[in-house]
Amino acid sequence: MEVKKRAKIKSFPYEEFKDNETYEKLVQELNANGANVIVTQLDNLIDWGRSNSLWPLTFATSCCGIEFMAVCAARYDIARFGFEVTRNSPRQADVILVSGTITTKMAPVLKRLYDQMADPKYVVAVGGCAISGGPFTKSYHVLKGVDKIIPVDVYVPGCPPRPESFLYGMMQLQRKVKVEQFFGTTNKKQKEPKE
Amino acid sequence: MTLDNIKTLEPAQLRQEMEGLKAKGFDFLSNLIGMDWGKEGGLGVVYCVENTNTHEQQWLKTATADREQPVLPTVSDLWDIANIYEREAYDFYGIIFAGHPDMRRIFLREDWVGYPMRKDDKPEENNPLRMDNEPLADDTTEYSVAADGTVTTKKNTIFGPDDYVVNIGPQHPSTHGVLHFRVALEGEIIRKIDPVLGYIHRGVEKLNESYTYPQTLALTDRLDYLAAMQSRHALCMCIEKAMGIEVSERVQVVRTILDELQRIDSHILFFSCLCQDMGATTAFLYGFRDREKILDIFEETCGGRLIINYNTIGGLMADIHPNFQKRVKEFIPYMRKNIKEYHAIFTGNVIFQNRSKGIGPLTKEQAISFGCTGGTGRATGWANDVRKNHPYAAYDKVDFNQVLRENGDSFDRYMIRLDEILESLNIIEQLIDNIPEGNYKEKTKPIIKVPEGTYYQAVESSRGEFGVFLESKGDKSPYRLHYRSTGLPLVAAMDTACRGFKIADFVTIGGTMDYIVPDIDR
Amino acid sequence: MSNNNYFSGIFFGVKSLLTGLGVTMKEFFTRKITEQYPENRKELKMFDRFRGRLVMPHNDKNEHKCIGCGLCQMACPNGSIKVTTESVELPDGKKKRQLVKYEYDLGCCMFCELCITACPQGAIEFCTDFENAVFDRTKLVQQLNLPGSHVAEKPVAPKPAAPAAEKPATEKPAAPAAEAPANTNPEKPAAV
Amino acid sequence: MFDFTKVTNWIDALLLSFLPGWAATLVECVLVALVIITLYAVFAIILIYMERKICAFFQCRLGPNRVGKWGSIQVLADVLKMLTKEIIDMKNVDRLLHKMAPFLVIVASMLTFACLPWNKGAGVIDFNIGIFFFLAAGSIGVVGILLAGWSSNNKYALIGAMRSGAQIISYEVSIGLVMLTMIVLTGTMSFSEICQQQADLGWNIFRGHIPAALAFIVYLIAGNAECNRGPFDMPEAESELTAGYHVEYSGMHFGFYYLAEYLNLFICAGIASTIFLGGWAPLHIWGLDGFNHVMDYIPGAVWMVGKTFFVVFLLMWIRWTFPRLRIDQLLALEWKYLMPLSLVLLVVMALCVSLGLTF
Repeated sequence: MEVKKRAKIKSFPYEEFKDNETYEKLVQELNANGANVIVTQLDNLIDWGRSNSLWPLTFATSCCGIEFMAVCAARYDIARFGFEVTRNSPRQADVILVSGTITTKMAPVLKRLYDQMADPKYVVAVGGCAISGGPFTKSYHVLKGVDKIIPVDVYVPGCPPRPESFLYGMMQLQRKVKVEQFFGTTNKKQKEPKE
Repeated sequence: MTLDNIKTLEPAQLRQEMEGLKAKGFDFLSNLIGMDWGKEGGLGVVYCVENTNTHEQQWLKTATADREQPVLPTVSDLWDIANIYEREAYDFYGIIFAGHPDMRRIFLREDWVGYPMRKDDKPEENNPLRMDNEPLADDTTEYSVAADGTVTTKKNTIFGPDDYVVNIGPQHPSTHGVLHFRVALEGEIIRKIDPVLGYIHRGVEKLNESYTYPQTLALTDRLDYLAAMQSRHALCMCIEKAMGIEVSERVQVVRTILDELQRIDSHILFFSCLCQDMGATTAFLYGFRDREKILDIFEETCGGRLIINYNTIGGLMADIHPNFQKRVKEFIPYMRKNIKEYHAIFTGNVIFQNRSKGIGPLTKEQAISFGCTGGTGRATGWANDVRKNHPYAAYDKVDFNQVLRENGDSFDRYMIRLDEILESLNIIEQLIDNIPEGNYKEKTKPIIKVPEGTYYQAVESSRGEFGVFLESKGDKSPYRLHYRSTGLPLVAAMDTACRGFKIADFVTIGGTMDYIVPDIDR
Repeated sequence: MSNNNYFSGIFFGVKSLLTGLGVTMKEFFTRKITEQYPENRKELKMFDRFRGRLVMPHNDKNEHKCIGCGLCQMACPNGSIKVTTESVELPDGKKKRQLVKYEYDLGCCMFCELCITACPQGAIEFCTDFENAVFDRTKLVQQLNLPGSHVAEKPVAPKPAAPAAEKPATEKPAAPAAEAPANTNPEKPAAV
Repeated sequence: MFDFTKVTNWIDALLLSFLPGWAATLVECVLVALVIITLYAVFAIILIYMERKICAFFQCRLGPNRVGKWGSIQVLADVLKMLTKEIIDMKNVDRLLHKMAPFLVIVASMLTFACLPWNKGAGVIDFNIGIFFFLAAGSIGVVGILLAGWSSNNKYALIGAMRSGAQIISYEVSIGLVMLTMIVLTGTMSFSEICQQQADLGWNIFRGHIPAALAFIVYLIAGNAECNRGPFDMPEAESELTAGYHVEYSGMHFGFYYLAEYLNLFICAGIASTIFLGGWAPLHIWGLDGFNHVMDYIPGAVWMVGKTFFVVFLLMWIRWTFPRLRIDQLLALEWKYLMPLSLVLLVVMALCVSLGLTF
């Protein structure tokens, strides 16, 4: 598998990324069937477009949302990646950054937002709360990880993760998008949440 | 402050006593705290009323032994804010307030089973994750007690069949988080607002009851994350006073400086978000640009940008960083210069002026009755600054003005915040060169146990009076730890402020009220 | 509205708009403050006190200082730390507790520093690494003690960075206590 | 000045040499349509890139710079993504209208785009009532927006659409009046003649001096409002209505709205430069023959595009500086300030022209 060739991220050597083991496994799963050259090239083109145009949904529940705003602001400027077009309508967004605690009251709302998004859609769990309930794991009203209700593509730990961590997480997501197949497999992802 | 003079009342006496206090000028209901004193003590409520002229506080409590159907008289007709507070007590403890017009749950889902803050309730067992859409009733129940003690109910309507109800939130860019307003519109004009809270209710108060004291500190930063310093300061102070720990002068001064930096941070964010809400995206980025300077100061000294985690029981986690003073001194002139830019690009702008002047006004009486402390209250002329009224830390050693304005409209609420940035810079300037020598942390025992008693400590957080109410039974965990939310009164006042204005004004009013949702829901 | 107000309103309105335009035009030509993260990775340095991730420093003999007392686990508010120990018999017949596995859940950690304050040995600290995003939730549960490592017989070197609560805190503006944990141990435990 | 009719005549003659008349016309139509659509797409991409860069620079940041050199192919990535994104089929919407609405918007925008005179002899839709046609075609767009809001079965979309209807129809009044003012000056409604006149006599903004300059400002404000762009972006008003009338659109249907927004901006600027700034006419200064001669060497299309982008920059500058108006203030601005002003301008211009006070 030409993992390295397909998932190059500008100014970031492949070897220095974390969790390459899971990544390579993922690539192998995705490319198990193989595809012909033309289709691969087209796939690459589409993946290139998608990975460089991940428009986030304006969605924030707590502290991490403020850091997300900081990422969008001048100092860290997520626009450099082309992700600054935050959409307020889930229909037009590509990625939902679940930044903040998801309570049990919010859970159906989040699920609905996710369902409203158009494919291809991605989920990034930002911060301890979204990953596992974080500081509020022991609470009676907090969902212990959003992966219980929606499939998560990338986990960005931190409480809240600093802006660079955000960007790093987004680059990880880019890597994931870059190895997907548009042709050959089903266009719609049939991902199911864990459990 | 140790509360050794709480007046205990029988439920039957409560109304009379409260009416008397209200007539005596105790017009600010600062706290209404639901309590569960177990089998013997019963379910009850602790009230704190404050006289806004003399700043005298009066604490009262009442309880009922009936756990099946606990009924207490309402005070929601005396203080507007009691409406929301009593709903909170109903939600958490199941205490029914007779005469309250709107006895619905406020934080939890309407189909929630049980009352989670009761000591004998098992919320997680009774409430598996429900993924169906939340039911939202259009009518509500009012309970009343007849002379013979029977409880009768009556239906009240919130939204009728003819109301054009638009849901603003829970996922909406201008609610600053997951806040849900059901807004009845007539064209573009707002007729009624019904806030639905609890989308970020994390049960912090319940969690606290199982945490040790140092652990409880970790959650305060996450309540109002733009007042992390101040909230944590309040809790630390409360525990220190309860245990009789004297912190050094140095700690007092450093805490004061950091509190003020946090206030500036919060107010800049307020400015930025207001600009964003009103469509001036560029000004939003200018605000964030300047805020980064403060975050750098925080991060260098405390190790965190937003969740700062610096105050601790008995002092500070670590001493200030050697660069701290230098950075702060660089920041003061920088910020003074940039405030002028804010005024040039946004304050003076004719579009902003037209959209904010006279929009969503609150009168002083309304602000007091709703308990809208902080900038929102001071914009109406209500001098409610805790730093002045009940000085703490190093605030009695510095010279600063309490910024007040008269109109109470959106523009005044906005200007108050920008002026407070300058005032905070003044405070910092006075202190930064005079940080006294001393320990940065007093030695504490490895296991912290607060002596039995009831304690309260308020601080002026970024957006109003933040209070910590602590009841201890002498254990290593608090028996009850309640936080006075700064944002809840502001949300409660939204309906009053918004009625008759346009849907675009809702954004302005919400923005200038400056609430932070995790602090409301706790 | 009188005519006077109408026209002066226009005048002041236009003036305020022009002021705003002036500000943005000035910023248009000001140097941009953006820090370009992946490009500046080499120069990018976090503040020393920044809490990125919990690590257990090991010396070059693959020794750490954890005695497996479990105080950190007790101090942790939300169970992010799990210390597994076993009892081994020493040659002199005494029983001694020994660390087997120190599991740390980065995805749950709230960076409150209570574990570090609780640790009597100064065996754990926060490193400033912030690039932690992964694809798999289980990758966030890390084992902090390196494979084959064991507890150092004697303290490696009297560490200046004993946790703040340990020593009577004294005033040292020039060299604050928490500044030192620095780079004594840059190694990063491999994710399990 | 290079006359583009030479090229078109040559193509015409070439086609006629081996095709019957009707077939030649058909081929020409297809060719022109292709050129227009390509230009449309290219300009949309340039404009979106430009907006993102300029907005970043106003906000002391860098903007896209990782996709291609200086982020230059960022928008291509967006387009690719948008093309391959799912278009959600929804229950409870008015299917036909919901699907039709984005096409109406894009068609209106393309029709008006075709009105722009690119060079001498290079106007696609050019006849004696060109301005009238432009106004008529432009107002199809508002139907698309209204239908989008109505058919989406969404309260936000409905409010957005209603706002948009009120806004666009109001500002159409000002635009019409301002154009009338300039027609009084030029005496013609044909875009090519307007440009030719300006090439011969000087730009309209100089010829018509004070009334023309004021009319230019009124046009910019009203045109900006017509495009639903900040500070007049009420129909989308992100902070109030999340995304306004297109809240329920995804994929390329949303893409159409997105493209049309930018192209409408370009068209608005293009018409401003045609009517006020001389279109493809080069800058001439009286008495400086050498300078004028040099200016004549620059092709007309460059002048046209250059002027248009200058106006686009002005509009972007405004957008990224000001907060959004409220709907009633927006209407007050039109009916209390702009409309009376444009009526006065019309009268003043008529007086100037009849008294010979224009240059």
